[in-house]
Amino acid sequence: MLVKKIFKLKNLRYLLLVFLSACIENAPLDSLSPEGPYARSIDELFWITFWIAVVIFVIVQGALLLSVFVYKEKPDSPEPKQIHGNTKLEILWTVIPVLILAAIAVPTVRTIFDLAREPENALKIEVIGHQWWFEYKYPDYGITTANVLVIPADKPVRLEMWSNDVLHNYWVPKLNGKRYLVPGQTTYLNLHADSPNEFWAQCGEYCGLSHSKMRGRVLSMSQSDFDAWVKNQQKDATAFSADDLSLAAEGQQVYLNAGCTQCHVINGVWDVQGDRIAPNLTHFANRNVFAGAALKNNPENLTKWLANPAELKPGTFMPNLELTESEINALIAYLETLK
Amino acid sequence: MSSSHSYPHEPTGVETRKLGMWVFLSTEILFFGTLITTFMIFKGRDFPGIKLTDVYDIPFTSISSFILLMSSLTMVLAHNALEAKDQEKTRVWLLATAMLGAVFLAGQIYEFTEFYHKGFELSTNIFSSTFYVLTGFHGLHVFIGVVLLLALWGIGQRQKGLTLEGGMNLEFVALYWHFVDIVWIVLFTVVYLI
Amino acid sequence: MTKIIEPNKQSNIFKRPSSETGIWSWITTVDHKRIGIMYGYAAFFFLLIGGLEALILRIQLSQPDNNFLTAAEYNAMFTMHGTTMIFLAIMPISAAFFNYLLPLQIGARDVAFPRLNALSFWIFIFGGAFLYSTFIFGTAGAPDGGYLAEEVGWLGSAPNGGWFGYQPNAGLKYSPGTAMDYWAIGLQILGIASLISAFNFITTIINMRTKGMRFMRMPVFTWMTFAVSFLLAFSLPIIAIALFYVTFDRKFGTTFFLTEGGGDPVLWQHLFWLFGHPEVYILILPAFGIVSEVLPTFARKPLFGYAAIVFAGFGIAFIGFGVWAHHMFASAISPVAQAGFGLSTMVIAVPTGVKIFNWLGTIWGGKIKLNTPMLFSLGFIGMFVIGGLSGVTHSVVPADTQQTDTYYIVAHFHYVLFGGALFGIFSGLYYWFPKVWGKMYNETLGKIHFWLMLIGFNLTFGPMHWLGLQGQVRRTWVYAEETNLQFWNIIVTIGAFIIAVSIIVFMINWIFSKRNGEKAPFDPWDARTIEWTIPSPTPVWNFSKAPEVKSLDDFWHSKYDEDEDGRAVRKESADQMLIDLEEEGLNPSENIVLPNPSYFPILLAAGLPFLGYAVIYKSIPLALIGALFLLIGGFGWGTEPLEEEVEENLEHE
Amino acid sequence: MSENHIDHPTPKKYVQIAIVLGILTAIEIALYYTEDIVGVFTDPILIILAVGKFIIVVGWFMHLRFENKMVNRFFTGGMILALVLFAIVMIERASANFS
Ligand code: HEA
Ligand code: HEA
Ligand code: HEC
Ligand code: CUA
Ligand SMILES: [Cu+2]
Repeated sequence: MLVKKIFKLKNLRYLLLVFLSACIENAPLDSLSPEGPYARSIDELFWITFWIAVVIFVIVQGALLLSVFVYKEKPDSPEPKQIHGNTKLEILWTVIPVLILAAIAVPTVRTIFDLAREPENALKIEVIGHQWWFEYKYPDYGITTANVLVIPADKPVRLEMWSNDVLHNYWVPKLNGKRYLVPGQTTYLNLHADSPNEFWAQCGEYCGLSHSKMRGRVLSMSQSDFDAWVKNQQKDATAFSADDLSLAAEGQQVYLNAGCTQCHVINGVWDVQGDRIAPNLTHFANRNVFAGAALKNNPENLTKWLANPAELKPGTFMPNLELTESEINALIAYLETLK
Repeated sequence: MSSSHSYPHEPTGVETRKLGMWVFLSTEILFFGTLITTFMIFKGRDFPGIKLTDVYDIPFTSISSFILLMSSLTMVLAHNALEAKDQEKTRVWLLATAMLGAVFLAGQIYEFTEFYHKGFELSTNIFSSTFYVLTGFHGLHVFIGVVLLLALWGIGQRQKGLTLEGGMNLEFVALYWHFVDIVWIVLFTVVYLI
Repeated sequence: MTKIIEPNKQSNIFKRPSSETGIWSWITTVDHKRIGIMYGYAAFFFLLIGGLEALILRIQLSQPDNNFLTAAEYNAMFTMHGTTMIFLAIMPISAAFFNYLLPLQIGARDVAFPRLNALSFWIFIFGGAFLYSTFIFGTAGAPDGGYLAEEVGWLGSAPNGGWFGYQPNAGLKYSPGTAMDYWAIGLQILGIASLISAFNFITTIINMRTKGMRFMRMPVFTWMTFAVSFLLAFSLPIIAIALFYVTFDRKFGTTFFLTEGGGDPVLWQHLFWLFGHPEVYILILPAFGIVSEVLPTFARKPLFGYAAIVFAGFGIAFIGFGVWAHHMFASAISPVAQAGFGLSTMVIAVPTGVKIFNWLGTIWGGKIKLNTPMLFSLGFIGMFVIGGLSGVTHSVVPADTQQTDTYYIVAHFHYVLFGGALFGIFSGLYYWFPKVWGKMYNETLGKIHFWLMLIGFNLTFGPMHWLGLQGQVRRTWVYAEETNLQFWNIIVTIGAFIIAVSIIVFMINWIFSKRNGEKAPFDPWDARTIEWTIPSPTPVWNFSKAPEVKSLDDFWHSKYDEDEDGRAVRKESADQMLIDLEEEGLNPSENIVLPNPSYFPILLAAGLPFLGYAVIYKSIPLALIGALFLLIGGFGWGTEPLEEEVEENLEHE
Repeated sequence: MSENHIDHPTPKKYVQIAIVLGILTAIEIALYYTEDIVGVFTDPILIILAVGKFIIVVGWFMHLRFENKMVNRFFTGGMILALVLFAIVMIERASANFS
């Protein structure tokens, strides 16, 4: 009984996983632990194919090894029979693979169209690829943010994606497969997270020097938390008055004078509206990561970043503005107020 | 049979060089196919700026197309004359073919300069790029063809004259020339008329 | 009396090259065997370079957030690794086999166009040198407006757009400098070389077969050469045009692939993979051919289902043209296209399976001799099937959207390329070693090589499946420590070094055996095809007289009969026949005319890199130099007969 | 060399063929100028005419009709392959979502 249970396919699969993950407690980009219906349908399809492949693998390798062991040349082995072929066998091993593939093809095609269909009542979000960070826009709410995608849990989300420069590839392994971001063309991807959680994202397509550091996070939250988040995002940043003497207020002055405004927008602080080439910083302190989610949002990293961005992200479009240590400290204090 | 022929050749009965040329022409289809596909894909898109239809001169191109078409006739006549072992005629028809090809080329150069003056330069937009690369690539083929024809004509001037065997023979060049012509048949329709 | 006719040496204008030994004889040779050997050495050299680049990659990846390399260097390394392995190592090694073996297997004196053959080789050499000169002359940097913390060193000043150079990243704006120009033009030159050899091989196979060598009597390796030549002939033109576009975009301001000017980056993907997928079958089919020769020989049985294997090979080649968009499943293509290409991709598994099962049928019931070539062929089957099956998991489109651009793909293609193509190639290198050098390789070292390589290979590429599924993305210079990928990455790196050791073992074996190996007997493997009816090493004239073939595996049937059980029985006359054959092969009774050596192939080829530099640096003088080379080469070629004049002289005798 | 050279047409025949080609070209140009008359059929007719001319030149002037079937298959094979592949590319690209 027990033996039978252990060898049930499912258990075998877990055994395999346990073996393989011997040294891996937690891989945040794991594509085998889906946490949403889209990823789950892919996962199921993968495992079907995988087990079929395993069976074929065992048969072929088994036949190979068996022939070698049985028919290895021995001193007394006779000359082999000169067999030229066998039509029945040929037909057999053409037809059986065809049938197997047909069996795989049916769910494949079904899943392709399921995944492509636009879900009803989905929240629309625009994803724009930049070298090397993702920008998100919520057209329904008028929000522009970066790096961390916030979505309501247990609700489908429809991403409309394109790229501002080269090809990128948006991937949240636990929620769905990948989809390219192409300049001049729109592509679509659906996400759906089961429950509130934090997921990792990564740019898949090679996009230049800092491709490896083009990462992201997806934060799924309960509807009420999400609504609160939306409310907060829609607020402008509170500007410090000119006579405020706090470090943060000093930071705001640095921000306005050091040239940051050429590229960045902080709503309510600088009146220029519209798109800039750099992440919108209005709610910067709300994001736990920055610079394409390559860095944790903490003063230490920010200091390094502001001192020399290219050191952390080769090729980046943010210049080294030759800031002094005190300017950097002030800026950090200011950035931390941008909740 | 002399000993050097002890190796059997050509079990198919097609002369090896000619066979090689046919293989080459088959791959040329893919070269031009790629170019034409690119041209067609972009032809269907709208993008601001000057378009091909703004610069065309159909009567002019029609005449040069006709000239190229007729060069195929002179080519086949040269071939025919050679089969009839008429060296004199062969050379005349060869030269005629080369001249028709040269006229076509001159026409193309004229056309390119005209377009260029109308502001339709290689890098003006996607329409001009695809146009010049496609027709220019064909023009390059015509040019090579003219060179080959003249070379043949030159060889024909020497004592032994031309033969259908060995070396760079007439049949070999003729195939190439006709191919260049059929490509233009397609280009004329696809690029200019449609 | 043996008499090798030397064609008249003072041809019309230029003096004919006349040295028979030494470096000039190699440079001017048009002999398919010498060209094959040169192809082999050059390609192996590039294999080492490509491998070295892989080792550098692996050192960088052995630790998370490592900084052994800068990002620019890493990107250059993987691009050059992929490009080198595919275009400069595996393809030319296959060409080496084609060159050496094709005329021997069909009983011809040489290929259809010997000088074109030399031309292909020299174009390949100049193309490779041109591509690699990027390390000296090339420049690369941050995209327009971006910043780098440090200068790009020489290691990073190589092409860095990946081996498939996706646009617009590989365009001028995002890959400034000249490195990507070197890539585009270098591949263009290499493509010309392959295209020319494709014409040559196709005509050779159609028109140079010896008496009785009907199509259905040709060895499978010849068949696969045929299929590969078709694939080359029909796929290279597409990439050639696409590379023209890239060069125009980068150098002359056009916008074929740039959205700003109305171009379309996805078109590049189509054009690249329209070539790129046939290309992967170009890489694997030669190995299929080699294995189909080795297995029957060492199982002492005819190939099971010869016709099925031949047709399956062509089936693969044919269907291989219709699956290209499976590299674009995550790209901007519609679900209908995804489904269509997913299905067509699955179909490829069927003919491939037919081959695999027929190979198993071949060894089943045989008398298997487990020497090095056989081990590599058996290893080939085992490893290729793993790669093939992971390929089928990619064809399941939704699953592929998880796998694509991860190390799972890297695992797939190394299993088919290394475990498939390269294992097959090693098998062939050992198998034909005695034929080429007249010496035997060292069996013990050969076996050590095999086992080390098998273990190293699986340690390197096996864990990559897992790494990919765990989210390690391709072409990433660093991975974050939090992704918990370090353990298997270290194993992978160790594996790569084990492969390196195994390759050193191979090189020692090769050098040592070539110099001091035992003299190879006339027919060391008791083989089946007619290239073994001539002495080892192959005499310059190949066959002393044109052989006549009466059946498939003609040589075998001249040695063996079958008894009433269908078992092979050696004919009594076999031993004497072999002695006679060797005697005859070494002392041809007839006058033999060989194609002349010529300077012009190398001269002509030398023009191309100049033209390449001329485009990169927009320099008229360089273009003129290049044109001059082409002109001199072309004119000399056109006026220098290959052998005809001699034939005429003979006829007057 | 190859015996089928004997059946080649006479110069007169070639001139006739050339006249046919010329007439077809004239029809093409006429069609271009009278687009309104044939309407949506203009383009298909133009393509058919081009294909016709193509086949005539390949078949007669290049003697493909008289050639070994190996050659014939090769050339037509390349042709069909190119047509199918490029048709797919064009259709796929025509269905892209441009933004
Ligand atoms: C030698 C080269 C080679 C070969 C032979 C193959 C063979 C196959 N490849 Fe592979 N492939 C590559 C080289 C190769 N590939 C490379 C280099 C890339 C990456 C390029 C890049 O991005 O850089 C790639 C990428 C690649 C992709 C794109 C992945 C992606 O980027 O997302 C896909 C997708 O479908 C794929 C599929 C296949 C399939 C189905 C086969 C099939 O031909 C395999 C068929 C074989 C078998 C299936 C095994 C034997 C069969 C049986 C035992 C019969 C029974 C089997 C069944 C019924 C299933 N390959
Ligand atoms: C046939 C093709 C082939 C072969 C044989 C190999 C062989 C190897 N490849 Fe290859 N690889 C590719 C084709 C190939 N690769 C392609 C096409 C890509 C994609 C590139 C891209 O994304 O653009 C790729 C990408 C690729 C990557 C992914 C890089 C990335 O995405 O970031 C990695 C990473 O580990 C890797 C590793 C290796 C290793 C360790 C070997 C080893 O097996 C190498 C073994 C060989 C050696 C170790 C050589 C031995 C050297 C010596 C003995 C030193 C002596 C030297 C001198 C005396 C000069 N390869
Ligand atoms: C020339 C343009 C430019 C200027 C000037 C500039 N930045 Fe940036 N900045 C960028 C770009 C581009 C990024 C995104 C880089 C990336 O992630 O690869 C960025 C990212 C950032 C980030 C991380 C944002 C996030 O959420 O990922 C911070 C914080 C930042 N900049 C602060 C500043 C400050 C403070 C200044 C002025 C002192 C400044 N920047 C000036 C272009 C600029
Ligand atoms: Cu963006 Cu990789
Ligand atoms: Cu493929």
